[in-house]
Amino acid sequence: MSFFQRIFPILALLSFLLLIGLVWKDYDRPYLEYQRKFKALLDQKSTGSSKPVEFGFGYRQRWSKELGRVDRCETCHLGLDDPRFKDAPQPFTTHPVIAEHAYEKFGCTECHGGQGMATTVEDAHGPTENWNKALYHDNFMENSCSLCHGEYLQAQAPVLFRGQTMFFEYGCRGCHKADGKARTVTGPPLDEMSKRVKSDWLYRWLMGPKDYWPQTKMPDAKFTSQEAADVSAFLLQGPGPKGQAISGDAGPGKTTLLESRCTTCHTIEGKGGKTGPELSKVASKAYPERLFKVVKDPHALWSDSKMPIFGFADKDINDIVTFMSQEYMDLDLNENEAARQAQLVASGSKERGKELAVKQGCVGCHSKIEGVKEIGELGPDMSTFGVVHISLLDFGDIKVPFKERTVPNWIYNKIKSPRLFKEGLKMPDYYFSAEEATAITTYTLSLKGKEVPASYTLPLGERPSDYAPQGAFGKIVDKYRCLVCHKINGKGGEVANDLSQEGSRVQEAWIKKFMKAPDTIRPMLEERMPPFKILDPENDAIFAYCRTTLVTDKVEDLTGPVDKMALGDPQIIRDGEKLYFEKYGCNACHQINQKGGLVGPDLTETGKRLRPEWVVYYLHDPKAFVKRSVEPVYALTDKEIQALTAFVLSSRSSVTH
Amino acid sequence: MALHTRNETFENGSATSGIPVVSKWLEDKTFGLGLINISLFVILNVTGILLMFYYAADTDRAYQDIKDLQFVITFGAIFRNMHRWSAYAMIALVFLHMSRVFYMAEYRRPRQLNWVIGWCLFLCTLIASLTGYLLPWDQKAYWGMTIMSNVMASAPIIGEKLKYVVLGGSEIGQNALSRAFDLHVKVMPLIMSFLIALHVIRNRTDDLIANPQLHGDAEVSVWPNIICRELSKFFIILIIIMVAAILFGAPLEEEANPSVTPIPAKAPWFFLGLQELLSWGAPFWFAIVIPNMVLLFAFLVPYIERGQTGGGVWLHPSRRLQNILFTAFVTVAIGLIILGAFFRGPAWRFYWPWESWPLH
Amino acid sequence: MLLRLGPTLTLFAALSLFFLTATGSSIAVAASSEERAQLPLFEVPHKPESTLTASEQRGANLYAYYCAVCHGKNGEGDGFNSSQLSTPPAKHDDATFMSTFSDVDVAKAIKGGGPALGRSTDMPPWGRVLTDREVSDLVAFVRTLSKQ
Amino acid sequence: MSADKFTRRNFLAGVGWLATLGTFGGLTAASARYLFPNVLYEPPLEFKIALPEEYPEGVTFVAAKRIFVIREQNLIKVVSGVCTHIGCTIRWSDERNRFECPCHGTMFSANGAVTAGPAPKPLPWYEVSLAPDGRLLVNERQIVPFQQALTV
Repeated sequence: MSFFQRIFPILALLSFLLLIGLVWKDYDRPYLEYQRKFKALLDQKSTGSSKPVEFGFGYRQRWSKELGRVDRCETCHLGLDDPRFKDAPQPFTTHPVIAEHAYEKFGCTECHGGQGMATTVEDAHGPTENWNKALYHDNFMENSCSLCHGEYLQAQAPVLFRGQTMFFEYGCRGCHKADGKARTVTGPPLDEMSKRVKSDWLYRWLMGPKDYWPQTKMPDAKFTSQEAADVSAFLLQGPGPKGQAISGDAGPGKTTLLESRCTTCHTIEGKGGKTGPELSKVASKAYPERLFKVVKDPHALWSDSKMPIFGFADKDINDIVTFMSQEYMDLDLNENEAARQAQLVASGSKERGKELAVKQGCVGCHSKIEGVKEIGELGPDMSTFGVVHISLLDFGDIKVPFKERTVPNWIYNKIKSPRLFKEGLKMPDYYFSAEEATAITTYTLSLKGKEVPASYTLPLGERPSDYAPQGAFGKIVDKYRCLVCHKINGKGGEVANDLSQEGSRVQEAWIKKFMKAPDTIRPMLEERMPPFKILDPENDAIFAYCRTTLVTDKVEDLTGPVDKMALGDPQIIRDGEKLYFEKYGCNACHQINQKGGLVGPDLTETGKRLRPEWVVYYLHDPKAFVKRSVEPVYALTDKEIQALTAFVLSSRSSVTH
Repeated sequence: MALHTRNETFENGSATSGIPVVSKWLEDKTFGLGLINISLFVILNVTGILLMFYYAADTDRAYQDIKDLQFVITFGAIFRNMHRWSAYAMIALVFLHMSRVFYMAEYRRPRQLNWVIGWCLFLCTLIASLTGYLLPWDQKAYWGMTIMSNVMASAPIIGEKLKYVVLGGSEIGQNALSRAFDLHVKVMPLIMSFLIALHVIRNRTDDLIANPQLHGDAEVSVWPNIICRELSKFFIILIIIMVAAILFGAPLEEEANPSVTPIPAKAPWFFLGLQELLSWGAPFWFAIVIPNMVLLFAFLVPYIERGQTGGGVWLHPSRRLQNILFTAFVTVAIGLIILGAFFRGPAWRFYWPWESWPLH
Repeated sequence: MLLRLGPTLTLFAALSLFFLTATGSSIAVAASSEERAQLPLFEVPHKPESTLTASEQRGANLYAYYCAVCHGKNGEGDGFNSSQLSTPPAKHDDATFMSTFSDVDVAKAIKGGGPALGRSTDMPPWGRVLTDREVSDLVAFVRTLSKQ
Repeated sequence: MSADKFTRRNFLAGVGWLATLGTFGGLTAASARYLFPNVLYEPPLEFKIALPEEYPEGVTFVAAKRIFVIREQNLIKVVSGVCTHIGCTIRWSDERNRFECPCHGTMFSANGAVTAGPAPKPLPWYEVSLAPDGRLLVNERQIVPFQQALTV
């Protein structure tokens, strides 16, 4: 009787028990627990319903052949398509209805990330040691929209769109490639700096751009004071200003400045627009002769400058500059301190300055830096950074819990504080807020460099318009930079109203008068159209272009009918007045002769301003032109429209000229 | 009918009479390793066939299929674990079996041929494990294979050609996967079954030649004794494998991704010794010459060795030199693997296991 | 002596190796408490916590865009345009006042304007501007104003 | 061996053999269960189509699923659009009020019965119900008599 023979029964029994253990281990899967919970919930929710609840235990799987995705999320997320589970706890909560996103077709992970194949919470949600593509945090969720819809989702995916815009506005594209998009150089050119700014100011600026101008897009390179001095020294190489005296009259200068409504774009003493730089300390920044040049012809200095050419006479400019250099000094600047800084710069090393300027990649945003080759795109390519592998991202010495070691978190923190992970990294600090960082992270994540099948693509939102007026009008638009504030055919700013149909809207006399001496129609507006020195030929050209090009047939076709409307008839006008004040209470929002609401434009003298066709057209459907106008829509009968039009056009200013 | 095995002859104490014994405990123990290895081979075949039902050797599907086994197929993960751990166990135990044979000087005439067959079986085990290693098509597999193919490529003259033909291309792709699959599920099992059969039969006949007195007397009836005995050996290994399959999941990393190299990329553990060697100097010497010399030497031991005393017992004093040499070889081989597995970090630099690696 | 150790050593080494590889080399970093302590450097994104439901949130945006000019940002009825109105706009933060209207009434007022409830025409009808969903969102939000 | 008289050893051996049987039997059973996949890489046999009101009075063909949705006032029925002969996609002809197979001219009456041609079986009618989100839920596993309809 051998040893092995003796232990045979024990071994056999043991292996049998192990087999049972094995079966148990396989049977005992976490998803079952969730399904039992769900079943219970389902039962109590559907008590009283006629047909019995049928619920099959087991795996649920969505398989998209085209996307090559297998998602088993619904094995536990069982209430997705059942509205009764709207307020049920996860994992049973109903999926919110987002337009046509039928997950029967799209699956889950295509948008949400995570591991669709997995059937345990840890593996499915991630990250795990062997699967880093974790679920996207809600904050970054919108990045997936771009897969099918493109990235210009102003309304549908505001965060993504904001990130997209910021990426280019803040000059990220200056250093980082992004999906074959054209490079944008956002900063001003830095030629003849020595003729432009004072050395102590440049030093302070480099030490902390936001201290001088809080809204600036210039990031902080985190220079040490020595480095700042060196870079300044390098940038200020070359001859200084000629020192020609700018002698003018501060008094008239001030009036011109105020009349010219510089505050529409520039902030002065904390008040005004954000488009141009802060002005109230400009005298301690730039030399008077530079200021003169800027006011005279900004485009000659920087072709992309947003500042219009006002067309002042030299005398006026002298006055303005004189006033500015007297008034707009940096008051809390200490003379000795400034002198010390100037001294520091004077003793700075140009060579080291140059090295720093190159290393820091100033050329990413600034052109014409003397002695530096303009090679942009120093940063890594972002074109597919949204799907970068975690192992390529360096978390430095920062201890990050494994669960948080994800690509989105890395990007987010990198943008939030670029030098977090390692000393001596290049990327400068923009001091982005959490929201801003989130937006840019979302955009970066959307750069997946991958295509979804054609049947899935559905571009939404407005692509950027490439409208560029030519000829005489084009020159004018360029000279006065109209598109900084106004939008034409989808191109331009949001500050002032859209001019795409201006020609159909306003009357010749009014627009010509307005261009000469613009006043505001909307009571509540701060930004106001600056009074440019428009020349008569320009004025004619503007109107000609409006009348020929910026028109819509919808309005032009009304000319016939409107002529037949007998808008002058006093009876009709009186009807209109009734409707205006009593039936529809238009005065709640519109003013006539200082009476009425402040929401809509002032309607005094509309008869001189708007073309009757336009008024009719607009009353028919206020949303037809301005999609988001706050105007309510009334189902006005043609008769009412006729009457209202007649009344509005008849309104005359009670102020006697 | 009557049937005898080596163990039995020892258990009857017939072969060792009158020979000075080194250790009472070790005396004439074989631990039934041979049969245990056969049991493993059986388990591997059964689980392997089962796995094949759900596996397609297609670079687009392989990984997905393994994930399915892991997550949604009843007993899928279990069978996969059993297969993986049996394979690893078999490598270790075949090696142990060989050591045992060497320490008992059982490779001698008339068993020299069986010794060589045994060595071939060991190599087959390694190749089978290696080809199986690629099939999950995850990072571990992909980069392990990459290392191995580069080791091959480092051979003189034929190196590049060899790599080219094994991968069916210049890099690891669909061809490499298909070939690994075919080798793993068809060629190797076939060869191994054949060799094992040969091994067993020769073992039996050699016994009779070595101990003619086994004829006739000292019979033990096959039923139930021998069956029990061999079954219990099978159960021992089955238990170990099942415990392992319950406790540890077979590793499955991210999907194979040529653009992301794990730092450091390591060969399958059973070839880590080779990779370690390779890191020491010229591939030609360290990857080709030295291993092959060792191999050749091992093959030829029966024909080289002069002495005739001390057969059939563990560590017979008269074989001190052989034992020292062999023990040295074993410890070095295992040492190299342990070194490569636990003491090597990025750029194959030395790190203590508890040291953290600099990631960049 | 060492000779006796030979095979046992082999056995031990092989088995230990087998199990060590079985466990696999795990580099997973668990988030221990003192690691969290070092975390403030590294920010984990968190949802801006809002007490509003999704529907109320949508309503809030619409309210700010269409209603706040008269009714005020928080429904105090002090929007910049309120001064110009003959009849002061409804105060949505006045619980007792709001309780006199059912959700249906509020929805009606939004869609049909003041006249729909026999009130001033200063409140214009938004029925043709807003979708039913938007209206119900607005109602939901307006209700929250008189809650606290 | 003498198994007839009961001894401790025999008993143990008995247990041993029993356990052995259990182990191998169990492993075989496990392998058998293993062969039944729990998830399928096929279009699901139970699927949702659009909301009931999106199907006009009469017969509508859902190409993606190769089924016909038939509406009679507030009754909705679903019938297979695959010819039972060799699986061509059949057409509905309004004027002749019948299904026609383009391949071998099989005709199915409005209730799916074969009226002409080589088709061996009538068209199967599938169970249709309302999903919680209000859409129609077709279950091709459930064949129902053609009279059975969903009332919406």
